[in-house]
Amino acid sequence: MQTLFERPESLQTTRTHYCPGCTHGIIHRLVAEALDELGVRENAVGVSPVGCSVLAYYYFNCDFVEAAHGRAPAVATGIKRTRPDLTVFTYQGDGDLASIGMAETVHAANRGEKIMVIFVNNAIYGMTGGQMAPTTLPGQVASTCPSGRDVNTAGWPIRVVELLSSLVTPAYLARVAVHRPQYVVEAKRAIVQAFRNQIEGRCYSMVECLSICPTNWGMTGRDSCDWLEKNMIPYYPLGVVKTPEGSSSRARVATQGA
Amino acid sequence: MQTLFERPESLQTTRTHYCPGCTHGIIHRLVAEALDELGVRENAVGVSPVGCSVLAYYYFNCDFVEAAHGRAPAVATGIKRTRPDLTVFTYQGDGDLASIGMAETVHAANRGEKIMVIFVNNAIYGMTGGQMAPTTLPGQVASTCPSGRDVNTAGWPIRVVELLSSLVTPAYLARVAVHRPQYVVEAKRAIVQAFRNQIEGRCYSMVECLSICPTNWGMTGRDSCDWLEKNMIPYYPLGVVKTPEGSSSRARVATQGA
Amino acid sequence: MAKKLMKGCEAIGEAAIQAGCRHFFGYPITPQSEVPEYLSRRLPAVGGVFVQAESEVAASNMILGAAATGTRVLTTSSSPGISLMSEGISYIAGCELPVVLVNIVRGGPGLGGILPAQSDYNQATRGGGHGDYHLLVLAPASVQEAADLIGLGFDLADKYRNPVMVIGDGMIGQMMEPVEFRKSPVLDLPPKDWALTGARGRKARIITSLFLNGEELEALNLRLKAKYERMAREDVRFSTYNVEAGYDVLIVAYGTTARICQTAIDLLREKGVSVGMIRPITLYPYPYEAVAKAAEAARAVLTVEMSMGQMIDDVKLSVLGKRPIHFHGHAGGVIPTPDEVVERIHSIRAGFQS
Amino acid sequence: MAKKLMKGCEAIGEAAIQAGCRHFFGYPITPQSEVPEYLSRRLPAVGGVFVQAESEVAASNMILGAAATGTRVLTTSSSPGISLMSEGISYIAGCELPVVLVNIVRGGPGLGGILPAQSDYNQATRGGGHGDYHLLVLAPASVQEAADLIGLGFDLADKYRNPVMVIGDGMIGQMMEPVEFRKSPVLDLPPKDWALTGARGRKARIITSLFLNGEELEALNLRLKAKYERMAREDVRFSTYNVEAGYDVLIVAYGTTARICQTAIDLLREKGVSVGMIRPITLYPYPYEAVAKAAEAARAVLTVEMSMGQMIDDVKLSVLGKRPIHFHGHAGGVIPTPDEVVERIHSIRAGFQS
Amino acid sequence: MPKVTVDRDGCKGCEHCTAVCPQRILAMSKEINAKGYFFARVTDRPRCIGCRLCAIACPDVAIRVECHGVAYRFFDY
Amino acid sequence: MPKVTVDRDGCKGCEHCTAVCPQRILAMSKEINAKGYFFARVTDRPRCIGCRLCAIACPDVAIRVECHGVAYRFFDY
Amino acid sequence: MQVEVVMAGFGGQGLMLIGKLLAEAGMEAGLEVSWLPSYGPEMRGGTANCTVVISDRPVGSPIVKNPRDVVAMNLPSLDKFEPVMKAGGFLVINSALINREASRSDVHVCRVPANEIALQCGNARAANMVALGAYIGCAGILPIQRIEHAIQETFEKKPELAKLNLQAFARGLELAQGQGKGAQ
Amino acid sequence: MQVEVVMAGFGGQGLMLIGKLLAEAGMEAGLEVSWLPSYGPEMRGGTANCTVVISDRPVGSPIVKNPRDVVAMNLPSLDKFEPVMKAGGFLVINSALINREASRSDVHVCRVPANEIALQCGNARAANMVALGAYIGCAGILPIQRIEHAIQETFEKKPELAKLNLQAFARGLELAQGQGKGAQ
Ligand SMILES: Cc1ncc(C[n+]2csc(CCOP(=O)(O)OP(=O)(O)O)c2C)c(N)n1
Ligand SMILES: Cc1ncc(C[n+]2csc(CCOP(=O)(O)OP(=O)(O)O)c2C)c(N)n1
Ligand code: SF4
Ligand code: SF4
Ligand code: SF4
Ligand code: SF4
Ligand code: SF4
Ligand code: SF4
Ligand SMILES: [Mg+2]
Ligand SMILES: [Mg+2]
Repeated sequence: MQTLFERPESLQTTRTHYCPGCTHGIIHRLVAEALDELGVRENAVGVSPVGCSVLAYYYFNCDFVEAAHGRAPAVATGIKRTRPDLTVFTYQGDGDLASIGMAETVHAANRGEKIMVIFVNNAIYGMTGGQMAPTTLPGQVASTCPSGRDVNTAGWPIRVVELLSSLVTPAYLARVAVHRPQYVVEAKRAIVQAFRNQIEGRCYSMVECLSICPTNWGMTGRDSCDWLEKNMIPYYPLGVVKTPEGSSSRARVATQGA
Repeated sequence: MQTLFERPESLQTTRTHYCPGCTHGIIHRLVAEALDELGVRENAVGVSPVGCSVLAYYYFNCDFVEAAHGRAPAVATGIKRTRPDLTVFTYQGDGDLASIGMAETVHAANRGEKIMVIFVNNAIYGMTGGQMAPTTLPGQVASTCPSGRDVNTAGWPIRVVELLSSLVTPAYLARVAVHRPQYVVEAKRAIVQAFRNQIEGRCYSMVECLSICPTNWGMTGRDSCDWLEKNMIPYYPLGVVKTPEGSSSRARVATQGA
Repeated sequence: MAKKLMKGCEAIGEAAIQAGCRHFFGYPITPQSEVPEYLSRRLPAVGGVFVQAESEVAASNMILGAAATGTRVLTTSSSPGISLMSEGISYIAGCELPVVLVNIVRGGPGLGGILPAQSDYNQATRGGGHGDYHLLVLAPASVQEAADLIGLGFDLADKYRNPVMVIGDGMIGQMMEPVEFRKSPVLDLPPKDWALTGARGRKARIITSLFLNGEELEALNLRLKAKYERMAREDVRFSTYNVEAGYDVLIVAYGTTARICQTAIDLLREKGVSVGMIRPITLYPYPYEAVAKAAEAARAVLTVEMSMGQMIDDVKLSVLGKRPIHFHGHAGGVIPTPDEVVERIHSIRAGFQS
Repeated sequence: MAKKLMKGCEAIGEAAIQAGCRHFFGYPITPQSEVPEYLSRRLPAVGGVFVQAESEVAASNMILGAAATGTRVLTTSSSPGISLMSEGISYIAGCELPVVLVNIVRGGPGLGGILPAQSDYNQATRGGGHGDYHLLVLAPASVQEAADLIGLGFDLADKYRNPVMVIGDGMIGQMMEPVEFRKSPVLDLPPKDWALTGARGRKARIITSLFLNGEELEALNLRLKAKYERMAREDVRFSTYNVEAGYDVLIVAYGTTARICQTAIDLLREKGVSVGMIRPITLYPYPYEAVAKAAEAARAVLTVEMSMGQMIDDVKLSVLGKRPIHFHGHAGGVIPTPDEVVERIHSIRAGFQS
Repeated sequence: MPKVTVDRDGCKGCEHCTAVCPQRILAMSKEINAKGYFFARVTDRPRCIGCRLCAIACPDVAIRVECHGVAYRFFDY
Repeated sequence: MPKVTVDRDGCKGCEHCTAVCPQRILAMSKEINAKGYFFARVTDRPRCIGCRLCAIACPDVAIRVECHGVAYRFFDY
Repeated sequence: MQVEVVMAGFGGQGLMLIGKLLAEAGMEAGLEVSWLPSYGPEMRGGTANCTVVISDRPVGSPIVKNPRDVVAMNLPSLDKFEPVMKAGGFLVINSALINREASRSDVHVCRVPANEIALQCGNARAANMVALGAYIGCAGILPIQRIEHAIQETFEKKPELAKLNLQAFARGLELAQGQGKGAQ
Repeated sequence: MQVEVVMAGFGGQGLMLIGKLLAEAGMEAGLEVSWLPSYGPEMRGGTANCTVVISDRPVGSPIVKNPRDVVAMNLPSLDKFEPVMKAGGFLVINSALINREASRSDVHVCRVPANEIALQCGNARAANMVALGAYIGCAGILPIQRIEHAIQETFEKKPELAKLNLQAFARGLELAQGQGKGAQ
């Protein structure tokens, strides 16, 4: 009997508190698989955000610290600068990373901290009950934009990897999605690559993962996947936006796997 | 007798506290001239930063409020959202705007606040005595990088207008310099244009002004101008990076004046 | 207006609108996100503006800007968010600007939890930002009072040109109770002849908290001090419960905890034990004299808080050693029960016999 | 080590290095920028790391991360910067992490000024962030003591797994005095068996301050409380001046102000007036008992502060009404002079006659 | 032969797996599990091709894929 | 004829103006002004072409340019 | 007179709403009322409950450790709240989802298969209204018309739903009254 | 014995340095010392000063409202500090930049054209050393060799400068001694 697919060692068996269908779970698994495959679980320190994934530390089987809302990159900086031998990653939502944590994100990326950032973009504040995020799409309804995001007062959604790609320093910036298996496969490659960058001493990597929030989008999981495909991907194009080689032409993740 | 050049009405006659040769003074004058020319002095509210220009409110002849370090865009947002009829501008240094105030800058730009931002990039923390700024050039010595900025630990200098230009929302982003009269002439056009944008109801405009800091660069004013020309302009290319028309090809400021 | 059953958070939002506030800047955080959510629906309908700030840091500076134009402005948050506003609040106080801030306190420190707590008492009344400033702090014990104190808070902010904080907890914020809105402003208010409105036909105005010269900065501080002394003279507020009957133990409690104590007092009364309570409504200025006076009639004082003991310092400063002061508290979202309080009173009274 | 004439800020930096601290994260601000400047030169030379954070908000979270790995770490700032760290500090306390923070206080509120002040006493001892936590607060009165307390601060932070703040002002930070560095650690310290070092051959560790369950969060708070009680038992520090001779007025002052009072006491002694002084070195835990005892020997107490009156509450809580308490203070960077204090003592003593 | 196992009580009934199975051999049960969810189950085991798409799509790692004999790996993962 | 006036006590002696004057008719005095600076002064007034470059370059608005009769505007400002 | 009732079940079962209806009816009846939800992450996927206090004097503590009455819509709720009820209180059990008996003998128990009845009424989601009806039917703390009025007001803009919910409410009422108050 | 001296002038005149040299010399002489600068924005372009206290017991207040001695390198400094000096103190006036006389008659005054003498010594920037020499020359608070040693140590790596500064210091010393202590 051969096992084709099973729970990675870096993931605890604890059941998550995530809503049914929430793809936070998939992203967790991908990170855990990457830790397993690269053999760095015993060397890794994760930083959880404030957001639905605040309890990530219960789900990963590696050392973890909880950061204040938006400050995970600063916490990760503190860890990596004192213990450069550790593999350090943050796991952050779009409210956490792109709203309150914008300065920490831009500066950690720009200082070239040798960390890796998993950025879960679900276009909403999940944990607090569906408020508008900086990534909420135009017209998308949220509890603090009950008539849909109005770009005239709230501006256009922020494309984080594109924003960071205008910086010279960061090594690797990619956007992936996890709402269908074929995307998940590419997402995994990007995440593995990002970890590998760090292990090989390269600086800041970010993988933005488009993710669903059935609960606050007010849809079933399946409809959420369709909605992501139809609405998010056109605005948030997938691919690798920046690599250590400095190429910034958008490439499919698949072509990047080393 | 005809007056070819005199102090603009929007500038108080108070002598500034700026060091001899410091181009903060020129940028002040340009802003004041723009207020005069567009006739908005009596309608304007300025927001001063924490930085050498903290006392700007003593020098301009219009209403002013002092913001906390880096938070001028938030303060300006508060003003403009409550009194859309006022012409609101911030005046900020590179430490203020690009370091501690990064989140407020990105978000005010991205929400499309109908404000205008004067960004004085002198590649250093002037007021506090010459510490490294996010814009300090590679190798440039500052009091917190005594052997020169090391891009391996501090990253590459941030090019703010380029960073913001990856956002959809902002209306106008330009970079100018003020260390020689010919540049000053272009700088003025950009500043006038930025104010005009606001008056015409367009959103966020930023004019980044490359400026000198003879005191903390440890040079004479004249050497500072040369240093800026030789070192800053190559890294911080001048021109209009984004216009309300959405053109993002870099144009000379001169071609933009309306 | 007719009574309406409303959540505390929504009543706070509506009360602000009734008080003429048309501008809100804030960032979501449990257990108060219903305020921004409510106002994001309501404000546009009344010609107001709702802005979701990128953070509490930004929000606190946005309200500074808004208040600088002479506009009534509100922000609301919960503990960690208020901490992030510390610098901004200190600036607002230093600029002498009127704003209303709401803190729906949750258990701390750090990320803590989201259950009701009163562990930001010190922060609200003494700490928070740097420098010699104080917020005027109002602590409602019901949804109706939350609404009333929001209205009053706007008036007091304008009266003193000082930030006012209305402090509650998840219970006040999440609970529904009948509420009726009163008209505002109620007080006679000074003109806002300092507001930034454009220097048309007048000298340019400056709003700042920077005074590089020590004497000038001291002058600001003396002005602030005079203001706080005036608050202590004119705007100390508290209420009492069951004090007419005489009592040998005095409970001091505020907000949610006071309601729990009220129930405890009712239970005790049923058993023939008379306990009095004084409930500070203004936590700053604190009703030192009233507490001192109320304590005189008792043999012992019991302070009940949802914290490890913060207001107790003010109770001690009131009573100044003249009566023994006991403390009963819980932290982190555990709410004291009326039974516990009853229990505690019994054991205090048992001490009297010996 | 030989004595060296050093600026307070530089002595602080060097003392941290001597205490084994190799990591600094911080943001420039007057009047303490000499600390980061000094460390940006020195740390690389001793194999350490200097990081200029993008803000104080970031700095406070960087030190959280650094401390989580079990490393000694320092940040320094001044009033507005400390306000911005409020949330981070609350998290550090909630995560029970040892860090040393320095606040070289400047006049407030708001942007205020950069001259010496003691107006962050409340913030340091009670307020700042949200929740039921306390910093252990050390207040040096000389450059030598600043260096000593930095060393001690690292030890105490490790002893208690609690953030320690060393609080001074521009005078302490900018002044040069002879200084000699002592070896550190001095205390016997517990192992850091909680640090994040990679889960090699052991269970994964979690450092967090989040406890959604009220009982668990209360347990954290009770643990913290026990820690603070232990501090009060084991680590209260103060010094006295001229108390042996007997006195009818007791001065209570700390830091810079205590030095000024010392000069005043010398001046008074020359005139045959004996005044005693007690100088709290730990502002938290506060030497309540020592102050109470010292006050008993006096007819009146005078609290001198560079603030509008903040420590005075602790003096009142010590003395509990048993002696009249007077206050002499300045704010905003104005430094009380020895003559003023002398004057004040005379007028207090004049009151004794009547 | 591939074998797919669904962890009945680990499943949250999100239906992602049923949507992605190329063989359409996963379906939701009519019963609820300990957590109150209708859980996924395999309806026609022999038709499973061991493609792992269901497992890859499952946010709760409630699916395990094994194989007797030769295992085809349709794609790298 | 153009006329350039330097505000003696407003000048901080930075020498920007002397560097940019195309006619090289500005120079620093040997005296110091009330603020302790060597101030700029016009050495050869008649040669001034009224180009305003000195004024534009002056951070302290210490230069005023006037003109009797016809004024050439070499560039828009 | 003061009544405290905890209404508890899965999130999504509409407990908050029936609690609110009860409080509104109480308010309209001129009584003092408070309604307090459990909130926060416990709600996600887990259980949700609210506490309603109805009193003839100002409500002291809106949180109640020992409520008089309990409406339990699922097993975890019954397990959690049955033991803490006051003796003599009223306990409504949704027998559609709870297949154990009450273990207290000192309270009035009323079992209703709320989900099934709601389905019969044509809307599976109206189980909460059935439970509310059952509760009012057995505890009788407020006039029926007050509740009906509250339901009507709440669904003012959706008369279809109002009708349906009223019907479900009536069925619950009926069933409880059928069981009689003496039920042990 | 305690001496407080304020050294004041334009920023850039090197007042901080000579204050530090004085303090260092005091420390080496086994005395208690403190050195306190004025700091912050006042320094920019304006005046700068430092206060040095040298004492045989621990220094109380390092800030002194009424210093015994003053070294005034420019007019604003003289205007500011002359009036607050203690009677009997020593006042050094840089007569190169100050063309008024001292107005106090109860202090010992020593006028030195520090800038001119520095120029004569071949380094315009050594005026501060001339003033330091003059101060030590008239007030005589510390042994000359202590100061010389401190200068030497400070410019250890630049022997050229050390020499020059020592020379300027010596010239100041000489001039002050020439003027005698009795100068009014
Ligand atoms: C300082 C502070 N502000 C606000 C909050 C409240 N809060 C918690 S999570 C969150 C947003 C979560 O959204 P996101 O980061 O997108 O993560 P998601 O839940 O969507 O995965 C907010 C605003 C907080 N805990 N701390
Ligand atoms: C919260 C806070 N942190 C730090 C400071 C100290 N500070 C004042 S100005 C400044 C930097 C100024 O540099 P920049 O913005 O580049 O302006 P410049 O002086 O160069 O014009 C700093 C760090 C402060 N006042 N407040
Ligand atoms: S709220 Fe949204 S993001 Fe959070 S767990 Fe539920 S589905 Fe996922
Ligand atoms: S320090 Fe630099 S930026 Fe500041 S006034 Fe002086 S020259 Fe200008
Ligand atoms: S392994 Fe493939 S074929 Fe088999 S059940 Fe899963 S998705 Fe269907
Ligand atoms: S994807 Fe997983 S959780 Fe979802 S229904 Fe299938 S097995 Fe259950
Ligand atoms: S106006 Fe032109 S020519 Fe005349 S002095 Fe100025 S720069 Fe020279
Ligand atoms: S540019 Fe202005 S300040 Fe500078 S030297 Fe010329 S006149 Fe003086
Ligand atoms: Mg999100
Ligand atoms: Mg700068």
